[in-house]
Amino acid sequence: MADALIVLALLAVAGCATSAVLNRDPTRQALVLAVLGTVLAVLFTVLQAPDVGLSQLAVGSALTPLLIMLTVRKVRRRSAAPKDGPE
Amino acid sequence: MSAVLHVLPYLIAAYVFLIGCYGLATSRNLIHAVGCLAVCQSATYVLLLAVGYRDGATAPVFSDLAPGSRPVVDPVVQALTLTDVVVGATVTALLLALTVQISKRHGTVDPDELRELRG
Amino acid sequence: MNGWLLAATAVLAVGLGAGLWGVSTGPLGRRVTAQNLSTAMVCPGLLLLAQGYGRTSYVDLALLLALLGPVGTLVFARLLADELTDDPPRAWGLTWAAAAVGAVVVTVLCAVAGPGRAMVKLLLIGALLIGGNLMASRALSGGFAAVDRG
Amino acid sequence: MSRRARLWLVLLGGSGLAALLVAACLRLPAFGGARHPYGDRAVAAALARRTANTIASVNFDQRAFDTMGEMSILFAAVLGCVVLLRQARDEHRDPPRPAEVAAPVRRYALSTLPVALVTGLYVIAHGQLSPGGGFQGGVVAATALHLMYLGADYAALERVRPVEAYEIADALSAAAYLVLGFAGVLAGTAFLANTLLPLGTFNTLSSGGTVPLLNAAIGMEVACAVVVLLARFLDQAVEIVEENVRENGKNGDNGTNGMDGKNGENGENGE
Repeated sequence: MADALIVLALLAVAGCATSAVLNRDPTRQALVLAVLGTVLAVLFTVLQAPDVGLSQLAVGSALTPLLIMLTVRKVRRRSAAPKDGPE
Repeated sequence: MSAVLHVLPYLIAAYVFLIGCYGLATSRNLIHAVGCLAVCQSATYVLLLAVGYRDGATAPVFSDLAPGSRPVVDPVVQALTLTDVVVGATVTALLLALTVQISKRHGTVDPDELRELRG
Repeated sequence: MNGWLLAATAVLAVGLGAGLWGVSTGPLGRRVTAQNLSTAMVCPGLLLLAQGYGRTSYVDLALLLALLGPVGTLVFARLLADELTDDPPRAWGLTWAAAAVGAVVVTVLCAVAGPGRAMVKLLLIGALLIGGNLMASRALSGGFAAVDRG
Repeated sequence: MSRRARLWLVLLGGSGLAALLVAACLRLPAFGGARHPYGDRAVAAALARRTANTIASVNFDQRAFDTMGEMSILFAAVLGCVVLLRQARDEHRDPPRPAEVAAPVRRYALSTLPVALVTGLYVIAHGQLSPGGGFQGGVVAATALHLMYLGADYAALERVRPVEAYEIADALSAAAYLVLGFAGVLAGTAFLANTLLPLGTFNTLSSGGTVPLLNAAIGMEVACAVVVLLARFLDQAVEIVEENVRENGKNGDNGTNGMDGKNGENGENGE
């Protein structure tokens, strides 16, 4: 049973990583990365590493998405302005 | 099944690393590239923890477990990974800060357009 | 064979499978909903894993996910408010289904744990999980709507 | 180099790397094997120092010096962000309009905030006993604070978060880690050696010698670092506006950003 759980979590990580790379829009990628963080936490739990799982949950579920979304908003706000940039 | 399982976690880690590299190389947006780098980082976590796993063992945390009653997995790789996760996040933040600066100075976050600007 | 781990495998397979598929495809509204529901499903899965491995200290993972999962969804609900107002995601059926899974798991585990500190912690996790899940869904379907629209 | 040539180069290099990685994977010790010499020694050492959580013992006792390295990376990364995201001369601050959040969401955020803060502190405090510790708890506590932004608005967050205080606290906690290390030297042993304090009773909050102290220092360092980091990003994303962007916005041609024209330059600020 433990083996089945490990295989399930590993396959979910691989699928999530593929999806995170193939979603080219940063917003959508941030969503997939949030799920990837949760999936990694599950994998770490079934690999008997709850400390690492906690670490990954703390970072992956809220902090990384927040950082990426704030960057997206800043960059969008800039490029939403008319074209004549500094250069 | 079990012969496959003996290398499957390592292969998954290698796959995740490679797909992250592919994303990095083909990315048209620096924010997306930073996300791909985060994927590459997660491959290292999977590899490290897979090295430390032991069949039928449990976590080496003895707050609710009598020491010696059950086999435990390797704590050293877990300690490495644990700090790596948090430090990796701040490094991601540093790269995102660089992206914000690039977007301010050059008005684009597409690496190809950046190359044209410089050349 | 361990029944708890079997149940955890089932919950995680459904939650991760559906969540992964939902977050990778489709319009933005559906993706955000899938992200929210995947955390709502993984949290009961983690509780079942803790029970299956016989380690009460693993419950902290579920506690953290019950707290921070909805916070992550709030991040998207807030920073994507403009995109989501045109087509607010409404998936109340799925939301209530996930909440019901959480409630069932927490109730069963409470019955097994019996009165005590462990039960208080489980009830706290259950309250945070279900409340957070419902609030995150509420936030997605127009929680930040009227903003900036005059 | 053209995109196509670059892609071929990546595929070539990638397939070579893939072949090497697979070859390496096949020769690694089998997954789930029983032989973990370092792990067994680390567990024995942790039990000898009466630290219940072996991972905390490895981080803050056996490999405390490496954790100092990790901490300095963290510190340097945050310093880099602060420098990169500072307010430039051609930028000015535009305070965002207060947000309108649906009442139940606001209530949820404001009532979860203290729970999340306490959970963060709990995770830090129990670091040497149960899973958790400074790194995880610090991030949780810092994230909890930002429920103020998510559930209320940016002005409310700024009232409860004087960034300068967190910057100072960040430096102080990094210094505290070093001071704890040098205390070992002054006591006649080695840098960061865990011989300073009595080891206490196994599985209680005060067990493990200097482990809880170093753990608390790291917890504070991480929490303050994340708060400072997010403060810079929030400043940039919500408040700071560049002069030329603002002027162009006033010229009326900002239909591209999908906002209503009424708010003009600070359209997206209002949130």
